[in-house]
Amino acid sequence: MRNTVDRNEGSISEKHLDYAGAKMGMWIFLFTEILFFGGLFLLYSVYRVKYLADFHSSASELDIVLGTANTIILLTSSMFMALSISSLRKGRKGRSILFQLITIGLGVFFLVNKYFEWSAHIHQGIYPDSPVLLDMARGRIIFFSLYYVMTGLHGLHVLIGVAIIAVMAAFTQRETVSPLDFVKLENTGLYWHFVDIVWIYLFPLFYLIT
Amino acid sequence: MFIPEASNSARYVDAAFLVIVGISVALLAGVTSVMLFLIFRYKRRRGTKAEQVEGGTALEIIWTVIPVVLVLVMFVIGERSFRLIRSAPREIMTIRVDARQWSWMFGYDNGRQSDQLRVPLGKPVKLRLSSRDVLHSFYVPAFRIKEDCVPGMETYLWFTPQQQGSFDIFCTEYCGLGHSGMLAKVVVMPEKEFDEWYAGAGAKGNRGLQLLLEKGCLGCHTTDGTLKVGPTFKGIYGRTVTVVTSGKERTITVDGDYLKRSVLDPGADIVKGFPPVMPKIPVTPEELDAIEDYLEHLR
Amino acid sequence: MSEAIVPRHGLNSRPYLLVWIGLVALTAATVTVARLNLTAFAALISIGIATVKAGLVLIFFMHLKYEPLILKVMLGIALLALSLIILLTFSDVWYRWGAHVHP
Amino acid sequence: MPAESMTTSERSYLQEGGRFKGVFSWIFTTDHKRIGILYLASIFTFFSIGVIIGLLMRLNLIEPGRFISERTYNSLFTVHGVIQIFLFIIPGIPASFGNFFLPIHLGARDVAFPRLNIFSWWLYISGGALVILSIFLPGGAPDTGWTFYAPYSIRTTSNVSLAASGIFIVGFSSILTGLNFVTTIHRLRAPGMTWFRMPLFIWSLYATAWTQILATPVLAITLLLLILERSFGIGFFEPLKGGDPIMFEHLFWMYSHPAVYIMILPAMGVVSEIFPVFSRKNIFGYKAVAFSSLGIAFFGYLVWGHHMFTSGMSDISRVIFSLITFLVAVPSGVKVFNWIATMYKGSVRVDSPLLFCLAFIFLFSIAGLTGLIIGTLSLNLYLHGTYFIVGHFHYTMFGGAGFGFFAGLHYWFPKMFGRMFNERAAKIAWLIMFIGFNILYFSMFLLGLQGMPRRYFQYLPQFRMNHILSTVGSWILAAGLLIMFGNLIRALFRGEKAPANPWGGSTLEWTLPSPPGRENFRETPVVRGGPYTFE
Repeated sequence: MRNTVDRNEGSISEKHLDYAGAKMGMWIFLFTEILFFGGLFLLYSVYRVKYLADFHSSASELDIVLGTANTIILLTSSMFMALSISSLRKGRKGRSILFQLITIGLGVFFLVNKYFEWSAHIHQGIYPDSPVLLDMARGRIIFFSLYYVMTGLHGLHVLIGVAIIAVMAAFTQRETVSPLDFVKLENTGLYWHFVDIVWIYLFPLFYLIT
Repeated sequence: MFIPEASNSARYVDAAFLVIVGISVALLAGVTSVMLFLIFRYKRRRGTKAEQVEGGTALEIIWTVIPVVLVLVMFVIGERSFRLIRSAPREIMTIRVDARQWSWMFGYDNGRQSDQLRVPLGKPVKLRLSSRDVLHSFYVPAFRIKEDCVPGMETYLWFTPQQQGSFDIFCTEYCGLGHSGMLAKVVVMPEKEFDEWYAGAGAKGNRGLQLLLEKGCLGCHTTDGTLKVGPTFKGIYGRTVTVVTSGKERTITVDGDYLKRSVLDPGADIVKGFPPVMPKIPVTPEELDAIEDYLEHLR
Repeated sequence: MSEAIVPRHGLNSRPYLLVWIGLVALTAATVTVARLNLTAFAALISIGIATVKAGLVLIFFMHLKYEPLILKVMLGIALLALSLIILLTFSDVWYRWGAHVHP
Repeated sequence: MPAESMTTSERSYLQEGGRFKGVFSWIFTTDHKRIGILYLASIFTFFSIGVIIGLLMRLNLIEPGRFISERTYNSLFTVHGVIQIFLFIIPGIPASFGNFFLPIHLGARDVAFPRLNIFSWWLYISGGALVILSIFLPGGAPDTGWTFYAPYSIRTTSNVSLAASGIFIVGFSSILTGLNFVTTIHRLRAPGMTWFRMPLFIWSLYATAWTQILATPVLAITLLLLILERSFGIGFFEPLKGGDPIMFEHLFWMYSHPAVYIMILPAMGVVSEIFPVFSRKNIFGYKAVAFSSLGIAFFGYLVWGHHMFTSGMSDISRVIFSLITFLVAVPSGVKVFNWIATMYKGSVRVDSPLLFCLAFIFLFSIAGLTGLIIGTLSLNLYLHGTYFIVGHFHYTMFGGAGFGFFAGLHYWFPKMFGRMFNERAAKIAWLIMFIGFNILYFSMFLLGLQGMPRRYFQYLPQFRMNHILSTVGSWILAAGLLIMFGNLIRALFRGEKAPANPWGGSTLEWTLPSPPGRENFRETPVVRGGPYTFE
């Protein structure tokens, strides 16, 4: 396959916003996301060292089946996202929209699962600053706070992603996003895959390390 | 130096300071004079033209390597003296330093407590620092030592006082409203005098006053009439004050009941003009009686 | 946008399916390892597997494979930055926990 | 190029003629030049508020308690810090001069994402508005110091959450500006504009932008956690719940130390522009200056721990951070030497932009050297948390970044507004500011050596003398600022028309008329040589 990515960086684009430039912007945005979540992962690892035993015992209280299911849901959605882009570029607009809708559906499914998971814990009285939690060991307080903050922020990202993909589906329908100008969809994909990667790390950190 | 050199650490710090400031002043003078010289020497005049000099690799290397060496020297000087200042000898007297908003309490091994840090001249002392509420920092300029008091963990400092006298203690980590009033003194006494004090001659003060000290009340309230964060205790009993009770102002006369209520529920009646920042401090009924009794007779 | 600067890679759907199968397999593997309770290494293995999965997503789903070198370098810088701040923070907490922490 | 677009490009960017009229033609613009001006105006508005607060604080320290209360004083130094750091000096040069000149320096028509660019300004203004709002809402202005150290910031009842959300939003603005600049520099350079033909200002912005991208998100998450801590009690920094206050300090300085370089690097870029032009000579050691920017950005990212030498952090960590701190001084030194060497055999014209640069070098050298003093582990035990620190960072940020800003302001003023200012008045203002500055802040070094702690509402009698001296200095400095701004504002309306190239500069902005046309270049320029070529 002939590789025709524009690598002549010195050239000025008449269209002003070129394909590689737009993608570079998105990647840089993702770097900031890496550092944003990085701060939380740092806190996680620091407190895990401090409260190893508490972290282990707390992690065993999370539902490993739900966690695994959610991992697979997100991975699958990521694949459909990638497929939707390649379908669009092959000119199969309908199929691309269908894949985007499936991605949205899986994202929503993920959030619904998360909702049930959170409510189960909240039902037990475990949420930040709850009397039940404050009675527990300090390491457990920190673990569950980390759990809520990290999965919560991740969930927020999923929610935003779902909204953006919905907009993209509409754009594809109206052909604002087309086989010749699909960088918006591709950037949405980058974002979605990044959200997936964050979960790939959250999953073992909270569910598996027992 | 600007202030007394009253501990072993001060010697190390001041020696390092002189060397590093010496290098710094030399560098500053060098840079500034070369700069001024070039301006006057190459000032634009009619007919003069700039001669293009593109730079030189040799020069770049020289003025990278020399600074690297200089700063490494400074680092080593700082690191050496730092290590000396941080390594406490094994045989050492320890004193607990308890920081809270906004006062210091010093606790000795024999149970003695004091709001002034009394130490014997020439004997190494280790301070075990902790905080009850927010971050504070224990600082004695004359000793050139400082360390934060962090809630939830313990930090330490040590020093050997080398000059008799009394020196300022400051809090250098901003800790709220009364931060700038969070002062105390370190009193360096001859060993004999210290031993007498330590053994407890004069230790039996008034129980109420002792409690006010231990509980940190005197961080905000004085017994001599000066104003700190809260109203003074001097002559408080029988004083007529305006208080704000759940948003409404009313005038009352301070009596035993009011005093006790103010300790048990500080937010209930706030004296007008003072901020509502007093924390609830646990006291036993017996302690409360002792405090009330003391305040009643403080004129 | 002219046709010439649009990349042509990543059109085939087959690799995506294969990567997906790989990811699901790795998920199964990591859950199994966790159940085995290899206490000393469990955490390390889990993170290792997660990193492989993240790598697959990056390289194939996110097309990093086809991106110009400069993007890969940039990503490297971002990851380096993150690892350095974690490392430097641990130079504190690693030596601070234990001795001074109240029980 | 069609004739129609030629006429529009001849019209100055200051003249109207877009989709919107009046104020809307500014706040809805996507023109990088107008956005630069928007930032300039808003930055100086915030700066004035910050200066007034600073003067009030200095006034109080003449006789504590006479004019303001303790509670107010604590809020004043908090708000002063927040405004001057997050709303003035961090966006300062990159967002104003950067926006205005980055595309022009590269020979581009605009930045890579013009709409994102104006969106950044909106974010900045909304964040700034929240910060200002936090002063006036019930609950009271935040009283934590700009560092928001936990656990005090968790427990105080003042409007910390609101101010933190404001800074969070401003942080996003900063990130987006950085993202925009990096992409622009990579993608939109004119033909022939290779990396080593870029003006050094662009190199410094490039390094700054990376720092903004990689450091600011850490601040964002830290502030978010602080807000969550205050509203939901998550306990990460609350010792009673197992949290560690020192982790807050780590996260906070992970951003806030690199932020120092976000402030100073662009100022260094401005200075690197001015020295060649006013010496009519190519910069001495172009590559050394360019790479030292990257070096500063890189090492600057790894030295945050030197703010924590007395925090209770492990001793080993203190040693490591001290070592890296010393290393970060080297690239700054290299820059200073190269700037000075640029004058060698030059033809030096001592006009106001150069005077500000000379002041920059002097003040920044003092800042850097005192930085070495407090970077020394043992000396830090003595000087940390005292007025020595206050003096040091004012020399860095005001003496460094601030004077660099003023240098750029005088250098580019004719280009941006098409008017010349009164050179004599500029020189007088410069002299008064320079004198006032040194009286104001040098006495702080002396206070620090005497052991005067910072953030003190009142003080012991031995500190009185230097406090009075410092306050008098603040009045002199304020007078200088007034003259400077008066001179520039007067020039806006009454100044002579500026020629296209009043200083004889050789970078691309001087090939454009003053003020530049809306489209920057009528034809995309083709670059054939380095940025500083004087015949």
